[in-house]
Amino acid sequence: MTRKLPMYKAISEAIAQEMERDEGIFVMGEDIGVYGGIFGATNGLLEKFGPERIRDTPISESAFIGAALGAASKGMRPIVELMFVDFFGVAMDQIYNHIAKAHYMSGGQVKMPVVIMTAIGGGYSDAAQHSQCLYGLFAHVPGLKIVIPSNSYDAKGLMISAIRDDNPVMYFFHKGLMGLGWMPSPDEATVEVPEEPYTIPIGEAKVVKEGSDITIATISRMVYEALWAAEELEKEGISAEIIDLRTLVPLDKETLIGSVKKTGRLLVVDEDYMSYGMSGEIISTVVERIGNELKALPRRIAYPDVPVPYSRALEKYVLPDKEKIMETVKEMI
Amino acid sequence: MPVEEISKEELLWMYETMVRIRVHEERVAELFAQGKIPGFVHLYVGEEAVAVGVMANLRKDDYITSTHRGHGHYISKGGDIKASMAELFGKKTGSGKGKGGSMHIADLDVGELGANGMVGGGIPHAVGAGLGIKLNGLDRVAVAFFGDGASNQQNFHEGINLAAIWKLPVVFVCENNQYQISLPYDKQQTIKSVAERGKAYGIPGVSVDGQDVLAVYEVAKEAIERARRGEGPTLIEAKTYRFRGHFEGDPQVYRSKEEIEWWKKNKDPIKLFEQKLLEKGIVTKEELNAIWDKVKKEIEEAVKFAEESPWPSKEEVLEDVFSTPTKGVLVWQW
Amino acid sequence: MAVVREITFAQALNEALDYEMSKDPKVVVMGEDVGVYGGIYGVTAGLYDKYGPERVRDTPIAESGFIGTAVGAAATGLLRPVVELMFIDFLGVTFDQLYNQAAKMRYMFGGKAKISMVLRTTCGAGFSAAAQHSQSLHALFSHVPGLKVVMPSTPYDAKGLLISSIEDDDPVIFIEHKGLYAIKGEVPEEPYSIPLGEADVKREGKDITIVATAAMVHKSLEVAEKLEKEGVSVEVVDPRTIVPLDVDTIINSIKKTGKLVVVDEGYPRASFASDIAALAASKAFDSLKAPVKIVTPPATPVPFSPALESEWIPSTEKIEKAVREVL
Amino acid sequence: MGVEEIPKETLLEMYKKMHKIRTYEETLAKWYYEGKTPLFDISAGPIPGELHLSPGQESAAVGMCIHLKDEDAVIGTHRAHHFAIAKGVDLKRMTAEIFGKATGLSGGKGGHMHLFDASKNFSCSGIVGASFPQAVGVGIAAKLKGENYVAVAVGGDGAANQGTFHEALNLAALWKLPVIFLIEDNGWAISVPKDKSTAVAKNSERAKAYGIPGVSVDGADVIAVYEVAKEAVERARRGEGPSLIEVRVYRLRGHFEGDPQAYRPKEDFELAKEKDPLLNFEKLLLEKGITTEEELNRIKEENEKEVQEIIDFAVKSPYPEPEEALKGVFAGGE
Repeated sequence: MTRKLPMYKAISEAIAQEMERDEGIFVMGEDIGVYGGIFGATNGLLEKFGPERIRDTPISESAFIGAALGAASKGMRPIVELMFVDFFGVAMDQIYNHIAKAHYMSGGQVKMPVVIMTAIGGGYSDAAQHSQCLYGLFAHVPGLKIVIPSNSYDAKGLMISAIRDDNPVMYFFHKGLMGLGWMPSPDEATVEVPEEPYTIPIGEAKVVKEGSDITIATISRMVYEALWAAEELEKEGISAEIIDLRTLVPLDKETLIGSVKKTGRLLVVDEDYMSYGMSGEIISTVVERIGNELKALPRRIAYPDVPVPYSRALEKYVLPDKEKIMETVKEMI
Repeated sequence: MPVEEISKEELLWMYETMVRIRVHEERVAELFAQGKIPGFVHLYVGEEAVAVGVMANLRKDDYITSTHRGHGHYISKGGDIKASMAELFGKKTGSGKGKGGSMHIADLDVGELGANGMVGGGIPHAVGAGLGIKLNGLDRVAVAFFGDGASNQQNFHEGINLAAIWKLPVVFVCENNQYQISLPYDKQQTIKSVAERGKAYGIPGVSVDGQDVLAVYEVAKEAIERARRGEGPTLIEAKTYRFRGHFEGDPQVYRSKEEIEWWKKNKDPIKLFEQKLLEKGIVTKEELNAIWDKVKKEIEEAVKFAEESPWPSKEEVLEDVFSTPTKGVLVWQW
Repeated sequence: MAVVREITFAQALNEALDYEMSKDPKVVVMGEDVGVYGGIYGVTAGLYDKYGPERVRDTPIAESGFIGTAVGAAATGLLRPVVELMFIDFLGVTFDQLYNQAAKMRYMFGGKAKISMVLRTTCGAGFSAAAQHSQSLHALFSHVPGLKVVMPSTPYDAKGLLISSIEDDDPVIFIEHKGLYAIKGEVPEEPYSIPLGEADVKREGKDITIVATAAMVHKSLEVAEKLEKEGVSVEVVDPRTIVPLDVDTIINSIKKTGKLVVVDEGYPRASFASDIAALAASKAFDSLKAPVKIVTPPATPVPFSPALESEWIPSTEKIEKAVREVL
Repeated sequence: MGVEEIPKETLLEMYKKMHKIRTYEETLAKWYYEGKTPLFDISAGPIPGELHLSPGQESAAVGMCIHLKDEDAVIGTHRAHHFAIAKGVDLKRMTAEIFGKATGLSGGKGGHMHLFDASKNFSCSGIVGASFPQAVGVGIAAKLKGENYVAVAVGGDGAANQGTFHEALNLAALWKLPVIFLIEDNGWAISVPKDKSTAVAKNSERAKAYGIPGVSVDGADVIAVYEVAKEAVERARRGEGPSLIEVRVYRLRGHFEGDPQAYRPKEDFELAKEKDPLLNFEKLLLEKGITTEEELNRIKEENEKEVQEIIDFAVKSPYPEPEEALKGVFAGGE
């Protein structure tokens, strides 16, 4: 049985089904209980599992994320929600110096089956401290798997995989994909989702549209901007292949490089900051291996290196979108 | 504090400023609902007495650091309302040229060092202002405003400890509005009052009714004078209540309508203050009405200014990241 | 007449701090053990005796607290703090104050705030200090907009860049590689500044460009010297500052040589090295005669055992191998 | 409770562990300086990297861990050998780890500041204050699983000013978790004396900020530590929630080996000798007639022999294969 589910319900359903299966799973975070998570990712869980397993926390990110490590070391499988990824700065040490490294530093004695889920993305005038993506920053530090679904089907399957993974997984959901009543989301993100649990392997990209002239590698909400651009370009006779990377660590290099080999052109579209992030990583991954097979210089459309501005006029100008993609693709061909 | 001990001028300033905050916030709520103000706004309705009672004791050259619920602090510190309204609209004439928005409004000219989207983020900034004051031998004071939720966050602990060991002229004002978004106070911590935490830093901790502007005025006065005398920081907890949701659009499933109504009816800081002023014969109803009219006009002017202001030009998005011109590429555009 | 002596990297930094403190009473130094101890690496030695405990402030271990304090003090314009974060690895407990506060205040407040502060910190592996005291995390600071990021490789650069950083009106992250503190070099006694955003060609060459940072500059120079004997001419470019980045110097060098190896001690993914590689591909696509190679540590935490750590750090052998592959 | 009420075998076990710690640490110190002279090179010699030793602080570890079982967790700091030994960590493998050998607890990947022994639920971290939240997590696991193990988070007096201390104590108090926060107050955060870093004289005072018991105890007297720790452990096992214990100790050596300690006044060194918990305990045991010199000498000889064997094992063990550096980032062979 499948039905159309918005992403936030797909995520909470995945967590609920896993919690029923495994008593070791519990959730911590701010406003995840009665409120059901500010972005609905824990919708309905408190009613099902009670306050012991669905724990509302004080604003103490360092403490409850660090607590996830302690609980994991005792065989639990904690899920923590960091309300906005922008808040990671107050808890980063527990994430990158401890949770990410414990397995390695302990010579494999300790496993860290921790899921840290967090909201990303802008486009709704939430300004510089509530609109960032920052997954590139987490991809930089070793020991974390980086998962970023773009639709409700992937969201459920990847969440179940994340929970079952014995490693720490950072699970990023874009606010503008969740299908919330109060925040616009592309219709395409709300898709048919099977009722029963299923997994999607972490580390498999998905070709969401096949094409022959150019590869557009992208992730999260930018998948749709790329799709909309590709539809228009199709009318002009340009055939773009779109890859939804889905996970940044591990990165599905095979699919990426295979596609660029075929098309000879690479455009990376990323909502995270431009410098020292995902876009540079994808391009260098390709140029290091098949730099001499490219027909055009690889390009990237990412967030320029400015904080996220508040005003609609300004934010629209810097946010990567369909128009910018079309323009760049035409320049490349 | 008995009203008799405060000058009429000062009492009227407090009343007018509370009204200004109230009218401003309710107007912002309307504009937000109309879609004229984007993003998230966190309004200060119900908490006016805290900002005003504290700010009545501050000078223009004193400093404050604020929170995501910062309009009340900004207004009472003397921030330019036209500039903040334009900022809320995202206009070029805004205090942040449209780059900051509600959570990042600042007016450095009046010592308002900024609202802050990060819970507890501004606490150490006030400590830094206090350090600057001390090392420059000034008699200014820095006040950090923050919520009950922030009192469980790292910066509360680190910031107050620093101010205490260095005896800095800083006053820490916890606006305990009893909810950390949806989490009630008694599920955040086990102690009755945040003020008890003063003991952990060897500094005075005082709890006060945040709906009573004169009570706030009194404890703030003592703390601020103490700070100016070089005797170090004080922690104040003002027990208050936000009459609206955490942000506009908050469904407020975590508290009952009755509870909200009770507070509005019995603990409205403006009504309570008004009653006292009238009872004591300090002002007439007409005088008060005139204040409301004046303030409403002023806010409408600010709205008009904001509406008529131009949008920032697109290219401005790349400006103001850095101040010192430098060689090399600072802001990438590929 | 200019007096030039040989002094260490640490002494060069100390001179820069001393000069700035003597010149501007607003400059204060804060951090753990910067006072009586003189800094764990001796960089603040003597400053406490000279300027006293008010301006050379020992702090509790509360990085978010005292770095946030520096941000607030800078925002008022009353002070120009120079704070020390003992190891860059500790950024996790204080990152918010840097990337969400210091970095963004000016922008969010429409250009009205000046956050004139310097965060000095240390990076680098090679001392068996393991996974939490050996990292080179400059990419994290460089990824978020609003911070200038400086990484000197020689005593001369260290002094001039630190003076520029303290006099700069923006927040600067000044990263000192622990392996460089003891190296000596010629440094003028007089104060001087090196503009941020100017790369330095540490060695000219025509066959291949190596872009390297901090300690990796020296390893790359070693390789260059070795290869010269075989008639290979290697150009070594030291960007010196990651933000702002002197793109022109890097691109011009690649255009000249047509080949690029990037050597950096940061982790490989979403990194300085991968970004420079992408930069080369985007800006010098037509000049590139071979795929770009990057030489970095693997994407693993820093291992403790010397046997493992020496494998982890980019070595001259690995740099040489990469250069030969690109040639 | 007096020393008379503690069974002799427990007392001798405590003595043996304290003496073993001392012997071990002093032996390790000798090995540490091998190959590092004439110019001190931190990365050279058989023991590379930083080394933080614990002589003078044995009572905190032994007085606490004597009450713990294997399933109880101890999360230590950068200075953790004494807790590891008291917790029963395999010393051969721990030492091999410190020497960077393949036979080490973590195969040489963790080192002195990152000792892990999953079988003994022991770990430690090089980041000041990191242990507190992690112990909270162990407490949650105990609660959710309905088991009665406890977690001990160790931190120095410096760590008590770090934000994690505040956040974690609040969380443990709020959720009534079986966690013991043990502050080893050796008076110095590296070179910064406690009165310049901490706004209260005793960190146990800070318990008031969380509504939990807080006790300060003289670490010169291991029996006093034993008693306080016993009560806290029992309280935690009964489900009554966390406690904060401050043990006042004196560091007999520098912050790390190679620390010139120029910052430390002479009196402090003298006091450290006076407060030596091992000597005090030895004296007590003899004075009370609980044991004899001969018995103690036998224990000492056993320890010395054991430590020698341990060091031999580490020295003779092979280094790991360099390629191992690339393995083991992720569980599941990735």
